[in-house]
Amino acid sequence: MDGATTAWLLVCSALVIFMTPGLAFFYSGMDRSRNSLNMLMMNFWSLLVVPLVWAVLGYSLAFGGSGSLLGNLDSAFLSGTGIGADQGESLVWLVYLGAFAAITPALISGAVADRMKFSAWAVFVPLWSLLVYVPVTFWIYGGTDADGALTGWLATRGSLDFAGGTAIHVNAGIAALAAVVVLGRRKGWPSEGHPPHSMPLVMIGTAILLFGWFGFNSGAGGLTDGVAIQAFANTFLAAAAGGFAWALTERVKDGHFTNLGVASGMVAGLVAITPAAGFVSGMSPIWIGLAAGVVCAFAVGLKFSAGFDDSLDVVGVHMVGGLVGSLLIGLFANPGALGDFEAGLLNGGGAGLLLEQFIANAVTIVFSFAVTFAILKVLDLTMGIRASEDDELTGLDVSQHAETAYNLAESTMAR
Amino acid sequence: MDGATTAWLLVCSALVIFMTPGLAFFYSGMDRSRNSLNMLMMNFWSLLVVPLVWAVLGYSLAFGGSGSLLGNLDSAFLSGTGIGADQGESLVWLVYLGAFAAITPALISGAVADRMKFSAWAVFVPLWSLLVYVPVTFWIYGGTDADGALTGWLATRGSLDFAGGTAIHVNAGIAALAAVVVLGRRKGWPSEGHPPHSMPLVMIGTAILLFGWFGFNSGAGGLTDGVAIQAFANTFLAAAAGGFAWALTERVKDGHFTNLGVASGMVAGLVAITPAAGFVSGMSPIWIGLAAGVVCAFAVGLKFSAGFDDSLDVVGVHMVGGLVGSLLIGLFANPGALGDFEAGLLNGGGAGLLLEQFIANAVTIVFSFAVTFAILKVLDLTMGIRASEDDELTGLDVSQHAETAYNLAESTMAR
Amino acid sequence: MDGATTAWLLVCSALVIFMTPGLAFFYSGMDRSRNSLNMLMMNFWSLLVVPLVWAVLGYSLAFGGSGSLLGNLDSAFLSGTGIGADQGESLVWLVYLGAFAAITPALISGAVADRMKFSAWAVFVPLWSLLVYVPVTFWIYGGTDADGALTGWLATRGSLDFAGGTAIHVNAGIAALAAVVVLGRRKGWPSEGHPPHSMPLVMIGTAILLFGWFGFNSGAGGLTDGVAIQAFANTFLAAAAGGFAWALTERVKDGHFTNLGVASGMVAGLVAITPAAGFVSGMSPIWIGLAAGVVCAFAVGLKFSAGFDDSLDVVGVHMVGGLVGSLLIGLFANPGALGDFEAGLLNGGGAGLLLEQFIANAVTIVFSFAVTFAILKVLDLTMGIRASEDDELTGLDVSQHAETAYNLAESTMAR
Amino acid sequence: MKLITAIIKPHKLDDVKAALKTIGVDGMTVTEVRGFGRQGGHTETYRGTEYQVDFLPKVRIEAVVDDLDAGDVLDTIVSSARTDKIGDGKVWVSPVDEIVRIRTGERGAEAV
Amino acid sequence: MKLITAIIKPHKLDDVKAALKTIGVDGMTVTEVRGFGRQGGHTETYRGTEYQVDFLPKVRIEAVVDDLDAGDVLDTIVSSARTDKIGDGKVWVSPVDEIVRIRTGERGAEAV
Amino acid sequence: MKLITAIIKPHKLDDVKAALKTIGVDGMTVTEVRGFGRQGGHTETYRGTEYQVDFLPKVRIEAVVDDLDAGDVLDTIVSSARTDKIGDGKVWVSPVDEIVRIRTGERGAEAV
Ligand SMILES: Nc1ncnc2c1ncn2[C@@H]1O[C@H](COP(=O)(O)OP(=O)(O)O)[C@@H](O)[C@H]1O
Ligand SMILES: Nc1ncnc2c1ncn2[C@@H]1O[C@H](COP(=O)(O)OP(=O)(O)O)[C@@H](O)[C@H]1O
Ligand SMILES: Nc1ncnc2c1ncn2[C@@H]1O[C@H](COP(=O)(O)OP(=O)(O)O)[C@@H](O)[C@H]1O
Repeated sequence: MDGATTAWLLVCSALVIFMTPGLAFFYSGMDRSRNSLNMLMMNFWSLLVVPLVWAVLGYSLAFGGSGSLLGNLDSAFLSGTGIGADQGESLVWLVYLGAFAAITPALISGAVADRMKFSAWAVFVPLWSLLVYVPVTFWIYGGTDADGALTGWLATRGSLDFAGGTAIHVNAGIAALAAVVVLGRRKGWPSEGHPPHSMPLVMIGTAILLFGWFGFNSGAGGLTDGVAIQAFANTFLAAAAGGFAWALTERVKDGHFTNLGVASGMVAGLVAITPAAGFVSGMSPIWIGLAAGVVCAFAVGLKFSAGFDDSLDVVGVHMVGGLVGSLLIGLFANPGALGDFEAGLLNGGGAGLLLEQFIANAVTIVFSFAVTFAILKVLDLTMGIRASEDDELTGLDVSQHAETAYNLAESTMAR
Repeated sequence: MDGATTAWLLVCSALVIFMTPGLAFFYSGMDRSRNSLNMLMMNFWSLLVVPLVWAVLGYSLAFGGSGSLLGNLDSAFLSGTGIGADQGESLVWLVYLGAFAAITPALISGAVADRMKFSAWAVFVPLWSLLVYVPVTFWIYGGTDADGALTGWLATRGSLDFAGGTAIHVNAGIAALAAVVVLGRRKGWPSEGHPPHSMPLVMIGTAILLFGWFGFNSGAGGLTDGVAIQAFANTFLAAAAGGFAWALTERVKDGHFTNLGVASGMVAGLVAITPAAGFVSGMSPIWIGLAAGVVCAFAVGLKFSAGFDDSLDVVGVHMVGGLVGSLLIGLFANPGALGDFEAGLLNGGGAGLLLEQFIANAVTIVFSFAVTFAILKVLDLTMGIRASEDDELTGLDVSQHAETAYNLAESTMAR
Repeated sequence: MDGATTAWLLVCSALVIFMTPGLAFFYSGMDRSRNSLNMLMMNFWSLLVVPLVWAVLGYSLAFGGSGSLLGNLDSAFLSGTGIGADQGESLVWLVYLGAFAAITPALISGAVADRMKFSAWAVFVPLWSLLVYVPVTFWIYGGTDADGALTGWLATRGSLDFAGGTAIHVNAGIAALAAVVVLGRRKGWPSEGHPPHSMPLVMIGTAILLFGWFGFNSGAGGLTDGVAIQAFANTFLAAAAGGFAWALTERVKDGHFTNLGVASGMVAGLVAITPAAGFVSGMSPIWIGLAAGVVCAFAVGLKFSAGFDDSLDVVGVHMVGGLVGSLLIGLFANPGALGDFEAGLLNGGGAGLLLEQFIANAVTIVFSFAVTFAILKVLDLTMGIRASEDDELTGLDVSQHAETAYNLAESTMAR
Repeated sequence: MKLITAIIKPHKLDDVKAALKTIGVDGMTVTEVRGFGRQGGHTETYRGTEYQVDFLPKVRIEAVVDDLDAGDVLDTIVSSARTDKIGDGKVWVSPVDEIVRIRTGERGAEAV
Repeated sequence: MKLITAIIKPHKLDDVKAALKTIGVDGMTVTEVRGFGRQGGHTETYRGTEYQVDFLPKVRIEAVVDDLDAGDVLDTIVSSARTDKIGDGKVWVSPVDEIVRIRTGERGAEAV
Repeated sequence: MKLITAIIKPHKLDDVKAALKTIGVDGMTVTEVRGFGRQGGHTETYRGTEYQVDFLPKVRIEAVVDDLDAGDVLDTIVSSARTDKIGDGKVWVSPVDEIVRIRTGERGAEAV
């Protein structure tokens, strides 16, 4: 690995690692004050526990060997990685991909806000990482045969996922739905309002997410070449288009341009471009971003009719946004300069790619929903996953963490 | 473009993109709570709408062709850029320069705080970008002839502007003044006080600005060479010197070292070094930073005698700071190792460079003031640019965006 | 210096520069509201004044020449650095190391929270930087002989310190203790409680620290090679392990997983891996992180029995964490692929390295304590270092800086 | 005129407001307060140091009403704020000599 | 002694304070409160969900004054807080049995 | 019943609370307020512009107590809140007609 690639992948790793705190602020700001630390903690927890699980087991299972369903344990406990083995070439990937692994379960936390026992979350994260994230990742990105081609079964079928639209966003989005189904609604939802407790915190989170996302999408190609540039540009334009489209949709629908709309739309655009970033070019990222912004702005309203208390709209933004982007690859994929893959419908390809995109997402949705549901049911029967009514009312910050977010009072009264 | 340059320009692009949210926090923290989201939104809006306008029209008009006054439409709608065209070489510049384009109108928002209709701002930003930013940029950085030399008329005359002291800071600063003239004062200004609602938010913004500014100044040379290093070091030292000088000035003048003074001084130092970053070396950045810190600390007081309600001192910091740095190039410019350009007075050059610096800034000031004034007058006559008195009193967050920044109350009363 | 190395060191410099504001937020959030700006300011001050002192004197004294105790003045006032001298090769190091120099005195600020006169701090920072930081740095990293080997006396003895465990964390940690001894306790400590005024601000600081620390540890090798990758990975894993261990320790000890525990543990893990980052591999960073998390979680309690009001636990986190990491090098050091140095006990080395680690830290502790104590005593006798009782009660924000952190009230009452 | 002051649990504010509207109380002023009482508080822990938090979030409602309505208002608050759990709060009634509506200068019953 | 309690618009606080100072009221205590009344509130929208915000920011002023001054103080507040727009607020007067200045233990008129 | 209202310095809240507990006051409600008085304020400076901050942070305590206890409570607050420095605050006593404990509906002395 040459110096430029090394530097680039390390910088991208740092950027992706920065995203999980960014997500924490994005979600925490949207939450009510009395649960805002619990929200932060659910995200930071993922950034602590997943890298350890990943180093010890996850990476090896998600990428090792040449099977089609799951990796092996050859690199477990970091064996055969590190500077001694190959001058760090596999280690930099372990880290970069570990940062992706860390943020994925964190995404789910937005759906279970305000009512999940923290101890249950603490156990859920490593379990979900190993039982859901690792296999799906293997199917899409894992295994290498003698010629260096991927051997995971979805990859070999021919679906495309540049930086984790399916493996990360759709996967976490549908898991969020499963969690909501098992966990039930918050007391007082939907009658009681849950306005964001700190919009500036939401915007700080958004800024960090946007910034980090460049490492997420642009590093995923693994080289410092034109693909990295194109992926970066696509990310920039899709974020802008997503934010613009959501804001405009809200202006028409509800009468105002809102900050939360801008933030949500940027994230929706970023989610949607994630699977497509290295496969499309020209004006395509703008169309993808606009589509995601509009579709997700409507999708977040569905939870009310469906009766699912997906508190911070993980399904509406991440699953829906991920699907929008992943399926639009079937239209916009533009091989040639970007690499050797199937073309999308609008670039002279057939419907084959669209079908494969559909299959990959459908498989992920079914698998992730089922296993997430099972994990949470088992946890519920064993340790219980829902905070007591009293704890929910008092707020999870005090009841789960014995902390309060803000103590602004001059006196010794806590605030 | 080699791997190192690609990686470097992408990282610098991400840094510059991060700056617009940084500016949003810097300004929003200084604003009163009830307008703080409007301030955030004005900045984020610029980060959404400018990249789209830039991709579609702006970049091509600001850089294309080989004219002296304006570019052409050859690259409009991203045509001829992207990986297919030149392995991303022009695309990375489109993105990097697009991030500069996005922050420039955002700078103006600080001047119009608390009283501008958001719908008017929403329209103003793309208009200003195309009608003011694009031409000025072309004059200074645009056009290339067959030998690769710049053809914009100010560039060919010989003025220097490394990363946008004139094109960005003076330009936005004088536009801010025009906006204040058209928009008028806030109700109750200056008798009523407007202390910052959240100094920590100001400092978060400052930190992000400082961090991102390294990409702004250090990437502007386009190479990973000694110039990039020198520009980086100059940025670091000028920021420190600016903050130090402003803080000390305030200590002497008003009796205290203040956080806002430090933040403002760092920004003033950064603004001043922007045009000079790749043209000076040795102790010069320290002198430039010190000068900017002292001069701007006094300049921000002038609005009271002049009667202009430049709410967050865009003129006093960006126009004045930009002028300080731009004119000091005429003294400190130090060609040789840094490149082939006119030397400053103190380095054995004549007064010619100083004169050109003066001309470039004067031209920018006259043009930008006039066109900004015209745009706003037209908007005022057509859609109206000033929020109603009631909306101003209620606060723009609620009246323009139907949101409040903080809901810290335990009850359902909004806060 | 090739393009990749240039880009890498510049990016790492920006990351390390970003850390001082990060530290400011980390500390300020933990402080009470009425002193939170003073805390921010103590840190930002360090970021202003140290780079200037560093450029003018510090760098030359800390690295120049080939002595064993102190450098020379050859590069004072930036002479012989800069693009003209060597294409920026020494300048990039001056900047990168200047960012380290800036954060070190800032670390001490956490110990003196709520009671130190700002004017005294303003003078203390440059003094401490020159009289303590510069010599210790020279002993460990300074001087180069004709063959390019280090000549500082601790370096030549054979102790290891990759990125500043001893030179920065132990050094600042023990200085913090000296400061507490001279300054005395806060009024009302320990009976009166001092809960963090804004945990979200603490977590924002933590996120920035974590992000920046990758530049701190991973750039310290100076190359974009396998060592950089290994150091990066070690940093990632130790941070996770530290946060995990501290959180778990608190869960067992006090009954809850806390956000502050996670934040503190991540920092403890980062501190501990700092000296070791480029010397260990495999699972070692995880063991180091776990050890630091547990040990520091207990260490922070000692101040109560010892009666030292180390307000934000600088000793318990930075000195103790630095010692843990520095001494564990004696066990885990793993030469070979990582370079040519003594092996640790567990990797077939003798106790020699452990002894040298012990000596280097002991020397640093004695020297830093003594000189810091002397500086503060002299300042106390001349200008006074403790804020008046009234100022302490009113809060340092208003009394030292004439500012308040939050003005959330709708009325003109300050908040 | 009487001033009715109520200290209630924050999440009951909407119910109380709605109930008061039903019986014709058109104005009130509320404050975020902290209450100390039998309900007890909770502890918080920061880096191993325990903090006893005795003061819990409550909402204070003030409404000036006609002498004749005072009893009704009192009863309405009591019934709508009640959760039957400790910490539900108090309501008290105190005399008011005069009240003026600032906008119009109206006094007494017309001002509330 | 009388306690004057006023609910006013936040941006009128400076005017009221100045007016009270002019007539010799040297002390008062103010609180950020939220008011519900005829003025109505506004709606906020987050991701398409509407929130009705009925409580508007107000400032509550309390001043204990001599019986004889009560009328004057009342009138001064009314005139200085008035904007003639809905939501200007209320002022009311209630009886106080006793007041003590903590620092000195002075009681009654000397304590205010 | 009497309502005791005290305005004190924020850092004295713990002492006052402890003192009141000692004499059997089991409930009170506190509010963060801002006080204007002889103590004067301070100035703040932002970018060279001075702001006069006249309102200083205070804490307001309310406790409804039995008529017979009122004197005691008053004295206890005065002695425990005193620092002998300007700005210590005030305590006043006003009449209360009736008080109800929401949870139980108890009235009068049993409700406090
Ligand atoms: N004597 C009192 N005076 C004023 N407020 C009181 C008094 N006693 C209780 N309160 C308020 O009522 C709240 C509830 O009281 P508490 O004793 O906890 O429960 P309950 O109302 O069920 O008896 C307290 O938090 C406090 O705000
Ligand atoms: N009966 C009342 N008791 C206490 N406060 C009241 C009462 N009625 C109104 N207020 C307060 O006065 C404010 C203004 O009242 P509102 O009815 O909106 O307008 P106006 O004062 O112009 O009649 C309210 O927001 C509320 O804080
Ligand atoms: N007449 C008053 N009515 C209500 N509150 C008052 C009055 N006078 C003073 N206060 C409150 O008491 C506080 C202290 O008063 P001040 O005059 O500063 O000092 P002191 O209590 O020592 O005389 C003020 O900040 C204010 O909150």
